[in-house]
Amino acid sequence: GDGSGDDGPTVVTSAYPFQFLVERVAGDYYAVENLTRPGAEAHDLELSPRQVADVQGADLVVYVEHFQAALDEAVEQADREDDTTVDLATVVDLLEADEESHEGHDHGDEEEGHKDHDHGGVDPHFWLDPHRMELAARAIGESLAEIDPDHADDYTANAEELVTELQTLDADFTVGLQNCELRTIVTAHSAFGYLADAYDLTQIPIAGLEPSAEPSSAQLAEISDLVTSAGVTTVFTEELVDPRVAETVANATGATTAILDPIEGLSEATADEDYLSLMRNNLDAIREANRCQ
Amino acid sequence: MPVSPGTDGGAGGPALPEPVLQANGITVDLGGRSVLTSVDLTLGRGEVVAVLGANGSGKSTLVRAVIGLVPRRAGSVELFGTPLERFRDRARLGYVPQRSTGSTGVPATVREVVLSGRLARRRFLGPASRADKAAADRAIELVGLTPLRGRPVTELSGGQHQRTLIARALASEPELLVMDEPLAGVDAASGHQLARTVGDLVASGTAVLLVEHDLGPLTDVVDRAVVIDHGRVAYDGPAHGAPTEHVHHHPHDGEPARLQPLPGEGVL
Amino acid sequence: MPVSPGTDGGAGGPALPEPVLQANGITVDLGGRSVLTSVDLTLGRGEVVAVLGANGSGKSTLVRAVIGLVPRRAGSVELFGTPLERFRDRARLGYVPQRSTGSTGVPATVREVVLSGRLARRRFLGPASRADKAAADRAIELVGLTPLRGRPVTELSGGQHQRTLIARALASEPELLVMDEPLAGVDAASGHQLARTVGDLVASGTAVLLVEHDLGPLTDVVDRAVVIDHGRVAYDGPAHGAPTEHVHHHPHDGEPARLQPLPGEGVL
Amino acid sequence: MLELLDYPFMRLALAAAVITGVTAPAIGTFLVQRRLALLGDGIGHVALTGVALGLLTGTAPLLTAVVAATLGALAIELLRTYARTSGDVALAMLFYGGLAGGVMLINFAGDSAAKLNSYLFGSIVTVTSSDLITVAILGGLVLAVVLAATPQLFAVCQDEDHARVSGVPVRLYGILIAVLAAVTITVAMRTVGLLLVSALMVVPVAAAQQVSRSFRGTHLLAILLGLLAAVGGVVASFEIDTQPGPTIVLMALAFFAVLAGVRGVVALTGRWRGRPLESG
Amino acid sequence: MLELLDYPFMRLALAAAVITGVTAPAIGTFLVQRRLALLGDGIGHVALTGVALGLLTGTAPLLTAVVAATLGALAIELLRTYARTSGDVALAMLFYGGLAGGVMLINFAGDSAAKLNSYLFGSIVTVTSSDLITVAILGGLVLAVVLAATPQLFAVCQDEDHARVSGVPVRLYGILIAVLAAVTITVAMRTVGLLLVSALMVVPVAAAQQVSRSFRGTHLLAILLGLLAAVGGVVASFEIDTQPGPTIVLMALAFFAVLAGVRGVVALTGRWRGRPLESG
Ligand SMILES: Nc1ncnc2c1ncn2[C@@H]1O[C@H](COP(=O)(O)OP(=O)(O)OP(=O)(O)O)[C@@H](O)[C@H]1O
Ligand SMILES: Nc1ncnc2c1ncn2[C@@H]1O[C@H](COP(=O)(O)OP(=O)(O)OP(=O)(O)O)[C@@H](O)[C@H]1O
Ligand SMILES: [Mg+2]
Ligand SMILES: [Mg+2]
Ligand SMILES: [Zn+2]
Repeated sequence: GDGSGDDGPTVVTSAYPFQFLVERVAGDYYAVENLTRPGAEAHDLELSPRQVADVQGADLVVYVEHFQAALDEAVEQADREDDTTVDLATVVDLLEADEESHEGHDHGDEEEGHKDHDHGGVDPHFWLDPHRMELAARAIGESLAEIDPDHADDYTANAEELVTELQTLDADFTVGLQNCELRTIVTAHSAFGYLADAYDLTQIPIAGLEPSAEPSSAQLAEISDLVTSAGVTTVFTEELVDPRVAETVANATGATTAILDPIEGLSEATADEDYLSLMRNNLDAIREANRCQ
Repeated sequence: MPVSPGTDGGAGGPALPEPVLQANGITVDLGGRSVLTSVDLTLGRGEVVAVLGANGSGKSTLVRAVIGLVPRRAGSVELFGTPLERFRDRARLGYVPQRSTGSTGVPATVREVVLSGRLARRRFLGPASRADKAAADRAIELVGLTPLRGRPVTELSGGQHQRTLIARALASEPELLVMDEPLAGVDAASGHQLARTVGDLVASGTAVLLVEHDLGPLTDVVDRAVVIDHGRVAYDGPAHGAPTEHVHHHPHDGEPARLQPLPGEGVL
Repeated sequence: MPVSPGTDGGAGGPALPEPVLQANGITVDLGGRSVLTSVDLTLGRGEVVAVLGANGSGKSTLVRAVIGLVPRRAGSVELFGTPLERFRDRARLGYVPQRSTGSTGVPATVREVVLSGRLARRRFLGPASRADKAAADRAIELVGLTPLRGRPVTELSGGQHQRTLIARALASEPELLVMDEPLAGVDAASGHQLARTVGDLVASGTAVLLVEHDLGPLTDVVDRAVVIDHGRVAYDGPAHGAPTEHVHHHPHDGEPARLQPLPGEGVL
Repeated sequence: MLELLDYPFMRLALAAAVITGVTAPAIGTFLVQRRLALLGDGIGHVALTGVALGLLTGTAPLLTAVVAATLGALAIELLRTYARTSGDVALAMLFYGGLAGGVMLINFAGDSAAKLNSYLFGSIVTVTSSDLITVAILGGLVLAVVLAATPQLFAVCQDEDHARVSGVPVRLYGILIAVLAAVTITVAMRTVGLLLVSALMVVPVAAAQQVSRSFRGTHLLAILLGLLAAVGGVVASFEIDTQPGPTIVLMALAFFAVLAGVRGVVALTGRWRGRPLESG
Repeated sequence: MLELLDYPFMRLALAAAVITGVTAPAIGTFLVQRRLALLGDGIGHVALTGVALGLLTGTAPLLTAVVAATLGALAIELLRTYARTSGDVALAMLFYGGLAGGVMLINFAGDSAAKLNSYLFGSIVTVTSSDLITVAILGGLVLAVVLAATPQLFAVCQDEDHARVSGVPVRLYGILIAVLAAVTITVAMRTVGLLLVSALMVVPVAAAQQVSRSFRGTHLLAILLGLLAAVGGVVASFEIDTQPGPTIVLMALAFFAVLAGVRGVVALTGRWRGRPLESG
């Protein structure tokens, strides 16, 4: 971050998948500044002044509201024009956080309490659904065309090219996951709701949306029973999350573990990959785990 | 120069001047243990009463109870004619605790600690008035700590610290001065100085209630002695007659003291 | 019953028995302030030396320096012939601090605190031996706290607490007993008991170094007095000749004491 | 350096830094005096439970957080008074109780409470002007109380028995300190962040203690150091591109290190050595 | 209730609960005695910095966490000894320094450190058998040291001066306690969770204090209560479907409340009233 924003047109994104989209659609016309994803630790949800200045000075901001509190505040404070701020939540249709997967947790009556605050209850991991990514890519193309009409055609073309690739990915998933012995995936945290929704899978997340939340013992027992009864032989874990929760379930059920990447960011190990290749890795992992033809 | 009669101040008749302190039937439990049983204590204006007794007999508990630092199970206390519970005029009271209590996380100088003795006299808002500062400096002078008044209390010797606490009590210019072993750790010169100061205070009408094992330089200023034994008054009478050396229980038994109290009269 | 000569133990000649404590030229700074300047102190077997002096003269600092609780800027200390730095045989040392220091977050009973006085004598592993327990109980008995030995020290009166600390020092059966104002807050009976105990210890060869403002019941057992004034030795000689009442500085000045020290000889 | 004033958010941040830098040590000095240095963090933990409760019951979470924090502060006073617990243990119980309670409640509240942190943790560079007004009012209130009641607060923190004998309602003032601290922390953590406000309550005081010998001197120097660290930290975080909260805290810690070093050097080189001993 | 033994992870959890429940109060009693009840939490904050450092430098994060925690524990001893800071202030500085340092480093470490919490925080229900072995060895070590050196540790925590005169290397034992605590916490937070281990160091001790009058009694009762809370909490968390960490902590807090109540009732109804006063 160089702060001022005067030294060239920039787009600020809030997470790696959006950075990927903007880089592909904007080509060389815009530099993309991806804000370091703040960790989940309560105290450190904080941006540096330069990052706040970036948010203010950027030509375009692409993010999902109610996902990162610090960014929400920075955007609100920057008082940006509507057409230079893309809240992808308004572009794609976001799912409610999936509660059913934890049977035995019935929060029916408690839901009322949350209605006034739409913060909670929404699952942000929509990028794991290629089709929603198509919508996001087109929206970004349109916004870029609006703020930089001179290169509108380039943006449209780039977006369409990316959409084609995403469609191919979508098709590969559809075909690849058509004939599987199993339609259940057990994941480390409930990031894969969109993916499951799109390809008719059932996700059993061990933890909630926050990967650091401690599961209850009864919940672990319940998931172990579910895994056994569903005949699941692979429990998925994540690169950046401590695998011990997944390993506990695997140990309890005799299953093995494998990695499924929620693509919230690139790690050292995945530095050479991009969104598309990571999604294909995920596809391979699920095909193997669920014994798909 | 006692103003009220020594042995039974306040009990004699309604015409006597109102006692400074009148405590009746004080009974105190600490930690589920009965520490004081029906103790009466009266103090007139300008009177100096010494509370004597063996370790653990309940002297500190008694003085703490009469100034409201320890809850009573039974009994009543009146200060200057007002029940302790409703007594608001705290500037008339000065207290020197046994051993220091205030070790805190932020340094404070001798002068700051002594100035806190003016608390009850200060106007509520604003910095300390000139009168407050003068009174504090006078009190510091009286205990001979003037050269050390800017020193943090944590860097004092034991006796210097004790004298700081005495100065804090003097700074409030009290009409009832309660001191729990004020001489402990204080050198002879300062002890004599304290005796002179107490003499001056008494001359101006201040009453003094003090606890000591050995009155030392204070012997001459004390009018009356109250001996506490196992939480009861074992003697209440003229100081020169107090059985200081005899009311003590053999260290090894758990029984009540064998000396029979002789109220109102010395045994020596 | 002093064993070594009173005034110049250890300095007289090489044939004398090794002194229990030999300190030379002790100089101590505290908080950037010079507190002790070139103090010499010698103590022979079975000798009882009282350190006297005004508040703040440096008595506590001196005794703390000779047992290694305060770092010296200059000077040397030998305990039982071994330099303090290399002295490991800590069971031979007992220490009663001035005012209590140990207020902690977990309760501890009188017996537990006194038993901790046996620390230097205990075998490293395993529970306290029978000998340890017997010694602790004996020490508790000596200070008359036997009925209270199961009481948490936080529920003691001031004098009871002080006596617990004395018992802790006695429990180690020391050959050099260092006590900083042991009588402060202790009642007369316990004071006499302590004097008797010190007498017995001395008879068995223990040396005692004690700080007091008023020797009281201990007067008879003290062989020699050392008067400290403004961090220097102002007198070192027979106890009965010590200028206790005269070495003190006027409370208001910052100058050195005006009394000229008369080493080796009493002034009274 | 003046470049940073071009950004409105930096002007707001500097204003918030000034207020927090002055207010936090002003009340924090009394916490340090009472040996409750970690009260700030404890309150933060309890506020978490309050937010969870608010989410569960459909009450405004900030309100329940303030209520929970205040109750927590009261609980500490009660534990110190009635149970055999020292201040640090009472604080620890508050910590763990608050944390465990919060985690359990979040569990009941379900996933929707997962983002509960966002109710609690602000950042000084995203302060809005209405935030600033809240903080300024609160800061003014705290400063006014502290200024007006310093002698009483000092007495209560220095020696409770003596304060009681002097007619100071000791428990009331103890509660006043705790509640002031609780409200300050809960409001400030939402605008400028918990780490910042709770650290600024303690670290400048510890730094000031290194060289000051009086309570008054420590109090004033702590406020000055708090102010310097807050403003300096905001500026530095802009220059070196770091988060302002931790930058301010590290700057305050640097002050501590420097002053502790100064004191150590002075003591060692014996600048005072040989100075005539004051008599007493 | 025996149903829970069908799950291997519950059997492991119970074993880990027994070890943690005994070990944490065994060392924690000395922390409470030294008025460092919150050391556990402080160490946790510093360990965060250690993990961030490990990630930055490519070293094993657990190793750097243990090193950082140990250095932090040493820093507290040094601050207490050489700077004019009381234990709680020293702890607070460690807290905020650790936290601020960690946050800054994470900032530099970038994305890959975002989930750094997961390096730090375990849960008793995800203990593996190799974890259990680590915890058992560590617990055995801590218990052995505590058993062997209780008289020395007691003396050091009770009265440092007296311990020094008795020839106990006070600083060494102070450091021993701090380092034992640091290592226990760092290892245990990874296996059973920070909240659990740091709370079990304090809460059972506070509970035991309510009814015990001796150090030995407090120590033993605290260990017993820690064990009961840990095992009971694991069982209860299974029965009522809650997370085991907070359940155990709340159970320990419930013990505290009950024992404090018992004490209050006994004191009020005056069971001891009229008991003859022991002389002294
Ligand atoms: N921590 C400290 N820092 C600075 N100066 C100190 C410190 N402790 C004591 N002093 C000063 O050193 C001098 C000697 O103190 P010391 O405690 O040895 O006196 P003392 O002779 O034992 O007095 P007392 O009879 O009051 O116990 C005093 O002037 C005291 O103010
Ligand atoms: N907090 C407490 N809990 C229970 N018992 C206590 C407590 N404080 C004091 N006691 C007991 O109450 C009795 C009276 O104590 P007090 O302090 O009044 O004695 P004292 O006469 O002042 O003795 P000293 O001469 O030693 O100061 C003693 O037996 C003591 O052990
Ligand atoms: Mg007393
Ligand atoms: Mg002394
Ligand atoms: Zn996620």
